[in-house]
Amino acid sequence: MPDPDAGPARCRPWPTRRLPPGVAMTGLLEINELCVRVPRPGALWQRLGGRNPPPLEILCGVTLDLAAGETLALVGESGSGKTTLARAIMGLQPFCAGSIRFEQAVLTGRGRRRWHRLRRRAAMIFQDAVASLSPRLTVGRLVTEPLSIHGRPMGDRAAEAGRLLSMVGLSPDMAGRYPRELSGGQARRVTVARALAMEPRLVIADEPTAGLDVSVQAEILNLMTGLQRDLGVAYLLITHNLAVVRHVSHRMAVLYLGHLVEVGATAAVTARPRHPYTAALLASEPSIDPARRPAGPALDGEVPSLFDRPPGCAFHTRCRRATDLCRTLQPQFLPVDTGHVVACHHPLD
Amino acid sequence: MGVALLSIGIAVVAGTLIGLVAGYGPRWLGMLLLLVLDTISSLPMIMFALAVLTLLGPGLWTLVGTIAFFTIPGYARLVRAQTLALRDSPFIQAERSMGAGFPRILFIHLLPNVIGPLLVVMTMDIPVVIGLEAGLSFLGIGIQPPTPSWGSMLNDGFVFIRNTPLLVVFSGLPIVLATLSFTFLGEALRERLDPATRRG
Amino acid sequence: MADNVLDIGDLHVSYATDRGPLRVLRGVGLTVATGGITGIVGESGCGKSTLIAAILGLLPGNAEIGGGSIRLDGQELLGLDEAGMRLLRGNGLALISQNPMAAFNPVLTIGRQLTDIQYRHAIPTALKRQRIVDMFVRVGIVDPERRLAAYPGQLSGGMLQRVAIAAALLTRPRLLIADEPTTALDVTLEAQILALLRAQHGTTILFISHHLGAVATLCDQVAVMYAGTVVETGPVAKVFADPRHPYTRRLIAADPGHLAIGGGLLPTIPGRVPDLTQPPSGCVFAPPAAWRWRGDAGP
Amino acid sequence: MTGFLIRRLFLALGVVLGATVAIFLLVYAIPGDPVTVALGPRATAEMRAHYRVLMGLEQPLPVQLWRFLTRVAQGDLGTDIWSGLPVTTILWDALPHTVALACAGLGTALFLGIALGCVGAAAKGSLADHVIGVLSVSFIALPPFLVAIYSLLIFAVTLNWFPAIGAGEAGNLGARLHALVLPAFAVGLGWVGYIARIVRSSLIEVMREKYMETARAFGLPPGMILSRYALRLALVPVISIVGVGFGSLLSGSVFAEIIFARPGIGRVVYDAVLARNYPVVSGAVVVTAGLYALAMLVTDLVTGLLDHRTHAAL
Repeated sequence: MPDPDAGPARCRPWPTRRLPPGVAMTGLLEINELCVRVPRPGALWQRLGGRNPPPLEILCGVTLDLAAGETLALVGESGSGKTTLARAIMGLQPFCAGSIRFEQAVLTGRGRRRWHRLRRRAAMIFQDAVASLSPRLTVGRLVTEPLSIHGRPMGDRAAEAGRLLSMVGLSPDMAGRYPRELSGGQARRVTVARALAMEPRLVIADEPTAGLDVSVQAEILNLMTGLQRDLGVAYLLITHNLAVVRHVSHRMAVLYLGHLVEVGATAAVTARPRHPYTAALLASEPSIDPARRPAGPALDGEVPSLFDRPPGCAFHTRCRRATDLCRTLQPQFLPVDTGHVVACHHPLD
Repeated sequence: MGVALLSIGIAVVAGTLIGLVAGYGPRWLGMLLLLVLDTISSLPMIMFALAVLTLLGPGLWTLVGTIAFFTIPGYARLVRAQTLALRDSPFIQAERSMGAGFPRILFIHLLPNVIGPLLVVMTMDIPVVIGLEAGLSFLGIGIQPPTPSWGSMLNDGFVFIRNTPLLVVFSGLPIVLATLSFTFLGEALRERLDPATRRG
Repeated sequence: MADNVLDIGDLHVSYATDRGPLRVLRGVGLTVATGGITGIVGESGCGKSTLIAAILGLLPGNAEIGGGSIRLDGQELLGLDEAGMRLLRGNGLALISQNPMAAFNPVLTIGRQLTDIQYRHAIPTALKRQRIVDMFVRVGIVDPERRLAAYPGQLSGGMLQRVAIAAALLTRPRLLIADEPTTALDVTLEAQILALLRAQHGTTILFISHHLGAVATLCDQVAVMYAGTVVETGPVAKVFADPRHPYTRRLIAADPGHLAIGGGLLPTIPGRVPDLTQPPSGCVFAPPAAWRWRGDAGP
Repeated sequence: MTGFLIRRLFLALGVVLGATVAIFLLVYAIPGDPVTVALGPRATAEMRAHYRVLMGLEQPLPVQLWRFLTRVAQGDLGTDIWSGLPVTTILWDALPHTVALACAGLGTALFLGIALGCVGAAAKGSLADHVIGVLSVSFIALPPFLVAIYSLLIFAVTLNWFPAIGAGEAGNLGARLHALVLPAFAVGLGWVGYIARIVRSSLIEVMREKYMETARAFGLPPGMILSRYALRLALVPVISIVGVGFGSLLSGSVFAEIIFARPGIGRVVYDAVLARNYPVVSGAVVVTAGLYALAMLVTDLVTGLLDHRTHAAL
C-alpha cells in the first residue's frame, strides 16, 4: 500500500500486477504501465526561471493486453485519453514511461525500426474518415498505399485495389474517385480496406461509427465483425457508444481521466459493473424503450480538466460513494472475478 | 516581363522549399526561419532594391535576384502556414501510422495540397512584379538602355509630361494591358482551382 | 386546433440544383401539442434540417416552398415577410443548435451575447444580466456570475449547451426547437441535457435527433421521417413498441441499443435513399425491390 | 496578455536587429573600396587614410558590426557624407511626410475597401458585386507608379484640381492636406482592391458560420448582426494584411514621392542612392524597418483586441 500521506500520486506507476489474461490465448499486444505526459509551457518568467508547471498527465499507468482475434473496447468520455492511447500504440504519441509489447517485440519511446515493424503488422482507422484520406490521391491509390510504403510487391495495382475494395463491399469502379466524392459510409469502408491491405494482426479503430446513421453504422460494424471472423484480426475499438460496445466487443476497458478504472469481459461488466463510474456510464445511456426512462441523470457534473486533476481517485469529485480515503489515495487494481478487475476503494456489489 | 516570370519562378521554388522545412521541420528551425523571413519582409523593398541595384550595378540578374529575394518570404509564409495546418491533420497522421517516411509525406501528401493556393498567389504576383520592374526601370535602375523597357520609355516621356502628355499615356498603356491581362488570367485560373482546393 | 402550438400541413420544399429541383420535403404534415415534447427521427438527408429552416424562415436562397402551411399558434408563417419573421424569431420561436461549440460567436463574451438576444426588452442592462444569471441557475450552471465574462472557447461543450438552453429559455418561447442538441456530447452529458429539457415543464419542444434512445427518453410524441415525408407518427411508447411502417421497424432493428446481448450481425437497411430529384410516385419506401430481408415479408 | 506583448516586442526587436545587420553587411559587401566610392577617385591617399580611420574601416568585420549596432542603439545613424548633417536630422525632417502619406493612403484604402467589400458580400452574385470584383482586381494589378503618373496627368495637369508637386506650404494644414490627396490616392488604390477582396471573402465565410445562424434564429437586427457579430471577425484578416501592407506602403511611397516631388524618406533615399550616400541609405532602411516593426506590433494589438484568441497563437 502506498503511503496515504504521500499526497496526489502524479503518474506514479501503478502497483505492478499483471492483468489476468482473460480470454488471452496468445498475447498479441501488451501495454504495461504506460504513461503519457505532455509538457505545459509556462509563462515567460516561469520559463526563464526554469520552473515550468508540472506536465499534463494524459495517461497514467495504463496496463492492458489484447489477444489475437479478440475485440477489446475502450470506453470513456471525451478527454479520458482513449485516442491518446491509440496514438501511443501506433508510435504517433511519445510516452514517458511504460512499455508496449507487440508480437513479443518490446517497443519503447525510441527506435524507428521497431515502430516500422509494428506499423506493418497493425493499422489504425481514424475517427474522421474523410479527413484521414489524403485528398489528392484516388481511392485505388489510397487503399494500396500501405503496400507501396512497405514495398510489398503487387502484381497489378488496379487489381489489388479492386480486390481490397470488394472485400469491404465497395465496387472496384470506385478506385478512380477522390475522397471528397465519397459519402461518410463509403469513406469509412475505404479506410477499413486500407487498414486491411497489409493483412494486419491488429486494427485500432477510433470511433469507427461516429457521425454515421444507424443503418450505415450497422453495415460498418457487420463488415468489421465479418472480417474478424474471416481473417482473425484483433480490434482495439475506441468508442463512447455503449450499445456498440455491447454488441461487438469481447472485453471492455473503461478509462477515466487517463486511468483505467475497470477491465473485464463485456458481458460481465455490462451485466454487473463494479466501478461506480462504469455503472453511471451504463445507466446514462438512453434506452430505446420509452418505458425505462431514468428518473434523472446517473452522473452529475463533467470530467474535470486535465489542468486540475483531482488528488486521490480521479473520479471522487463525481462519485456518490466517495469517502476521505478516495480523496487522498489512488485505488489499486483488484480482481473481483476471473478476468474482471476494478480500481476502486468501494466497488459495487 | 521575362524578368517577372523568371524571378517569380525562382521565388516560388525557393519559397516552397523553405516553407515546407519551416512548417514540417523541427520547431526551433521553423521559428528561426520565420524570424529571417519577417526580417526580409520588414526591409523596405524598393529602397533596398534601389540600394542593391546601385551598389551592385544594374543588370538583369541583379534585378531578378533582388525581386526574387523579396518575394520569397510571401511564398515561404504561405507554404509554411498551409503545411502547419496540414501536418497534424488526420490524413498525415494516417500516413505516419502506416509507416510512411518523411520524404513521402512531404512530396506525395503535403506538396500537392499546398501547390493550389501557391499557383493562385503566383499568378496574382506576376502583374505586381511586372509593375515593379517597370517602376524600377522608370527610376532608371532597372534594365539599362539600350535594352528597351516599358519603364524607361515612360521615364523619357515623363520629362515632357506638361508638353506632350500623350507620350506618357501611350508608353504606360502596354504596362496596364500586360498587368491587367495577367491578373484576369490569374482570376480565371483561381476560379477553376478554388472549388477543388476548397472541397479537398 | 388551439392545443397545437405548431401545425404543419402538406409542406413542400425543393432546392434548385443543376440537376433540376431537389424535392427535400414532400408533403410533410406534423403537429406539436402545447406543452408537449415532440420528437422527429430520421437519418441524414431525410429533410429534418430543411424542416427546421422552413419553420424559422431561414431557408437558403435556392430553396422554394412549393405549397402547404406552417401555423404557429394559428398564425400562418408562410408568406410572412422578413420583418414579420424576424419579430417571431427569438420571441415565439427559439433554436438550440447541434454543435454548442459553434453556436456562439467566439470573440464575444457569453454575457454580451445573451444580453444581445434580449434587445427587444427596454430594461436596464443590469437587469438583463440578472435575468441571465437567474436562468443560468435554472439550467444548472455553477458559478453563473463568472460565466458571463467567459468567452465560448473557455467553456466545455456540455456547459455551452446549457448556456444555449438558457439563451433559448430567456426568450420565453412558445416553441423551442432543439436540433440534435446532444449529438456532440458524451452519454453522461447527453443524459444530463435530456433531463434538463425534460424538467422545463410547460415549454413546448420540437426535438430533432437521429438517436432513437434520446427520443425514447425525452419525447411524448414522435414522427419518423424518411426521404422528405413523415412515414409514421404517434405516441413514443406506441411507435417504439409496435412500429407499423417497415422503415421504422428497420430503423429500430438496426440500432444496437435495442439488443440486450451482443454478437452476430446487426440487421441493416439495404438499398439507397431514393434520388430526390426524381422522387418515385407513391410510397417512397417502396422502390428498392431488394427489400426482402431475413424472411420479413415486407409491408 | 502581458506575456503575449513581451513576446511580440522581442520579435519586433529581432526584426529591427536583423534589418540593421542586413543593411550593414550589404554596405560592407559593396564591390570596390567604400572610401573610393565615398570620396571619389580624385581623393588623395592621405584623405583616404584619414577617412578610413574616421569611419573605423580598418577594424575587423565583427568589431565594425558591433560599433554600428551600438551607435544605432544610441540613436546615432551616422553622418551624411555630402552635407555633413547627422543622418537622424535629415530623416527626422523627411519622416512626417512619409508617415502622413502612408497613413492617408492606408486610411483611404481601409475606408473604401471595407465599404466596397461589405457591399460585395451583402449583394453577393449581383451586378454590383461583379463590378466591384473586376474593379478590385484591376486596382491591384495597376502598378502604383502608373497610378501616380496617370492621376498626376488627369487631376493635376489636365484638370488642375490638385497641386502636381510638393508637399504644400509648411504650417498651412489645408495646403498640406490638399497636396496629400493625389499621392495618397496613388499609394492606396491598389490596397482598396486588396482590402475589398479580403473583406468580401472573409465576410462571406463568417456569414456561413453556425453562430451567425444562431444570431439570425434569435431575430437579432441585421445591422447588429453585421457590425457586432460578423464584421468584427471578418476584419481580423484585414488588419493583419494591413500590418504587412504598411511596410510595402512605406516603400511604395518612394514612387509617389518621386513623381509628386514630396520631401519624404523615399525621395531622400532615392537621392542618396544616386549620390552613393551610404549612411543615409542605411539609416533610412533602419528607420523604415523600425516603422514596419511598430506597425506589426500595433496590428497584433488590434487583432488581439478584436479576437482574444490570437494571444495564444504566438
